[in-house]
Amino acid sequence: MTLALASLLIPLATALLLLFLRSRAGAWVIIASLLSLIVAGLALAEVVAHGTQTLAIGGWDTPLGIRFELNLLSALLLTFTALVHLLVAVYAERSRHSQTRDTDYWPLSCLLHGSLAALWLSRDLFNWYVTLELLGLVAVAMIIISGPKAYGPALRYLLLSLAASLCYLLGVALLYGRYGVLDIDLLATMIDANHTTRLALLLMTLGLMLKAALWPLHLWLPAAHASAPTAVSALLSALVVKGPLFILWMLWSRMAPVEVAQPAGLLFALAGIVALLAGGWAALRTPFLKTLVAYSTVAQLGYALLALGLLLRWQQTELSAALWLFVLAHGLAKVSMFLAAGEMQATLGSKRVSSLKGATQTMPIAMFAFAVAGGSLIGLPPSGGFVAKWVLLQPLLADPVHWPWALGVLLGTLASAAYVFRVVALAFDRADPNPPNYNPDAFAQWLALLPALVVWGMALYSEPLILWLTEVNR
Amino acid sequence: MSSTLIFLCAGSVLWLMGLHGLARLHHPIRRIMAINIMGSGTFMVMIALANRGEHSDPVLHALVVTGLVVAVSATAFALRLAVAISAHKSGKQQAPEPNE
Amino acid sequence: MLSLELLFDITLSVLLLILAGTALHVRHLYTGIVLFVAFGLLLAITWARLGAPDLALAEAAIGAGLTGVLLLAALARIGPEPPPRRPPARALSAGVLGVLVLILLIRAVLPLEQGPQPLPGLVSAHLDTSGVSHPVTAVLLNFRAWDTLLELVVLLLAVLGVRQLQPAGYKQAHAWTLLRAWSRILAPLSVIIAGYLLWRGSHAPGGAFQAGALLAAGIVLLRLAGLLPVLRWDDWPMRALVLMGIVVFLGIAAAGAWLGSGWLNYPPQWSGNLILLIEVAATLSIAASLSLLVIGEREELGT
Amino acid sequence: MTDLLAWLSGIALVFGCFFFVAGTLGLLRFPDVYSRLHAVTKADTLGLGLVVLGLSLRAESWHAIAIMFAVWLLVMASSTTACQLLARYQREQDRNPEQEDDDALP
Repeated sequence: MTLALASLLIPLATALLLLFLRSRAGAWVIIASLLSLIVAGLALAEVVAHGTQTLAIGGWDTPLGIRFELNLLSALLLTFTALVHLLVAVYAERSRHSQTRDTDYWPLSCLLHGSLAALWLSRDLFNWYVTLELLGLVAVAMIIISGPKAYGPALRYLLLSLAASLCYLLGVALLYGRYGVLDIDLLATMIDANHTTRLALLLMTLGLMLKAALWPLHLWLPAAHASAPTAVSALLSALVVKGPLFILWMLWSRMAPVEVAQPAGLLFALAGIVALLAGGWAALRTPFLKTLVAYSTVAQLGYALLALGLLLRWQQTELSAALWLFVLAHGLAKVSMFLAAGEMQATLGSKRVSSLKGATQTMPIAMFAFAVAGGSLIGLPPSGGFVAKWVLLQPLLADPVHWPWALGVLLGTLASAAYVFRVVALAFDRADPNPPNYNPDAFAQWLALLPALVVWGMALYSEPLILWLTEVNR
Repeated sequence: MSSTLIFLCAGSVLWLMGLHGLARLHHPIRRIMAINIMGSGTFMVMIALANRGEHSDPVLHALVVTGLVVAVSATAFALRLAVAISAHKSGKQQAPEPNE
Repeated sequence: MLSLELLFDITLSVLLLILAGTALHVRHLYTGIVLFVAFGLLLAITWARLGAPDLALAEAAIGAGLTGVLLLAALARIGPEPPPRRPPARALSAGVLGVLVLILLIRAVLPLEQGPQPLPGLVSAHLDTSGVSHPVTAVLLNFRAWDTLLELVVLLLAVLGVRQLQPAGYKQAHAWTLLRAWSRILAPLSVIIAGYLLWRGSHAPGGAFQAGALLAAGIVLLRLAGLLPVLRWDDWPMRALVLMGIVVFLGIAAAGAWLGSGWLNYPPQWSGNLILLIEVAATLSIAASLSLLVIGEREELGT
Repeated sequence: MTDLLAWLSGIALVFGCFFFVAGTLGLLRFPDVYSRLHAVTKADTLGLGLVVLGLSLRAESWHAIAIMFAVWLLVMASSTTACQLLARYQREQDRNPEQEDDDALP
């Protein structure tokens, strides 16, 4: 547990130090996130060896105090957060086009890392509210780094995020009024399916879905993510929307009574399918590159929602593994995609998808990164996305009754293939390539490729990953 | 019928009024006020819950103190953001002219 | 029949609802903001009525006072604009949906009039070992200190967020002599009362947040009267003040984890003093952050 | 004696409330800013003064009376200041009528 706490403390302390010194040196952040990654990795190894650990903060046991729990999933997510932060930090420090030079991006990204680490570890409903507010504020603060054109989407995001937090908080208040405790495991032992519980779950779910941009409450996401600086878009898509998703998963898989969870699961799964199709369709239609990538986040979150829904519907805990594999694979792939998109957009001097004409010739590495990351999003073997999809499809294909769901996954796959190939096909049109405004920066393009390679590397470790993630559900 | 119940209901209505205002209003200041009213409704539910027993519940009071500070920070940030938006909008049309 | 108390409660809640409704939907935005401030004050009375004097203090200082200043300042710079009307059909459907949600909400809160409350008992059972004798302060700074620590980070983030905004072109109005004279009297008073609230927090309603908000109100007043120099993030003492609360808090937490007793685990014999130390640091941080939020300008904040 | 005090305090409270109501009515109904200010500050000073007087007669300790008196003094001083500032702002507005006044109460 000490290791996990260190992984949380390092970015926080770095942020404070940077703020006090008014330093904007990215090297500090890279060192800090590397340290945090190492420590989180050690924590993961410890959990694998010794099992789940809990910590009563301040020595006060629940229900009086707040409880931290370090299980496999939390440790894995801590490592994942530190890894993504590190990859993005290296890119942001090195690239000319990250739009984060000489800004407060550095302390803010450290605070984002710290807030997420706090969220992964906490098991207290109200503490989650505070971490959610932290995430919302830090995300908005990072979006507006890119200047006045981002203010509008940022304000909309902020207001919706605040309203979502208050939905969540009212749900927490109702649960506390009914059961008198805030710890999720204690609640799980007491909860029964009455009217108050149902409404509380509904309110919390709506709030979290809005924050996680799950269909149909996703409308704020494309504008906000597309208008942020490139490095920030990567962090937002890879990390920030996963925080509320984690809480949602915890609430429903650990706490909600089965007779409420089963019908809700059907709704989640349906929303997931619609998200896959609607997000994919919007990504296919949009004229702007970053908006395309942002809509693809909406679509990919549909897989997570589908996995959550089916998990609740059939009470099959293996599907948790599918959900979290999707989250990890999508996070890494999306980092790569956003970095590549941002790099190409800045070099080619246009936000439009059409400007990518012939990009395989002018910026081959960035385009390769985009395609490789896209391959994982589609689920081509042997990528992380493929592993996730495979785990999800196994129970779907086992029984002919479930084939309609598999059809939904297939349609979603086709949609994601369509929008990835839309970009790639244009990039291979070498007849009349769009000339770049600047000299392409090869090293930055390699940095954008790195996360995509990691996600394909994930497939090599798929067996332990699946094994660990299957165990996380009690 | 007790005062707890009255304030529980009033808090719910306030929360809903805030939500409705957020959905229907356009001016950023009004929307921010709507969110604050939503927050006040939530806090009212929490404080009414705290007032149920013989002694009032200090945990809920502490949670509301935390919630209030979060609310005022977010409100301040949102208002400054709204001001910046309008300043940059008017700055595009003409040179910014300090009001007042 | 209706007792006098119930009558008072009903009047209070109906007044609150009317104020909230008109504040949002009244034609002139300025009127709306004034009504909103009145709503905040009435809310403070409600909290006092519901046996939460800590919150009444916090609401009066933060909710009504600072939020009111913020709203009016924003109005002065944004200016009112006539809101476009929505078609009545949508208003109707929104109304129907609202009534539906309201019924659900009321059905959900009705059974909550009675419910298990294990925590108040636990709090009073452990109050002796917490280091303070006021239960709300004990929860905020000992039992659930982690929430409070994160909340200070929320405040810091709001300050940082405002710092990212580009300058908006705003000139402070010239202050009149009377305002200056009056703030010369008020500001020391607010410092004294803030100190008193802070000290009182260990055994009675009061504490770091109320004190910090009051202190911030004093600073804002002095600044508006032109008696204080501009508050700059660039001056290191200002940054130190803003960051101090979190640093002290985190430092104590980490020291506890390092030296044995555990994360945020105060040694019993020192807990009173440690909590006081944290509270003093937090008060100053809160006051500095809130003042920056209300009156800090980018020209003054940034480079 | 106690009876007499209770009566006196009751009368003071009633009059205090009357001034508050009258002040509020004036605030709502009077035609221009100056007379509205007049009405509302009168309510603050006299109404609150009478209420404080009435409550002081019922108070159990000198401590409570002192606190209430301090409250009255502070409110009086701040309402005087606020009234003066508002009136002055209004006068400046009256002198420069070309600045449109969106903010006036309806």
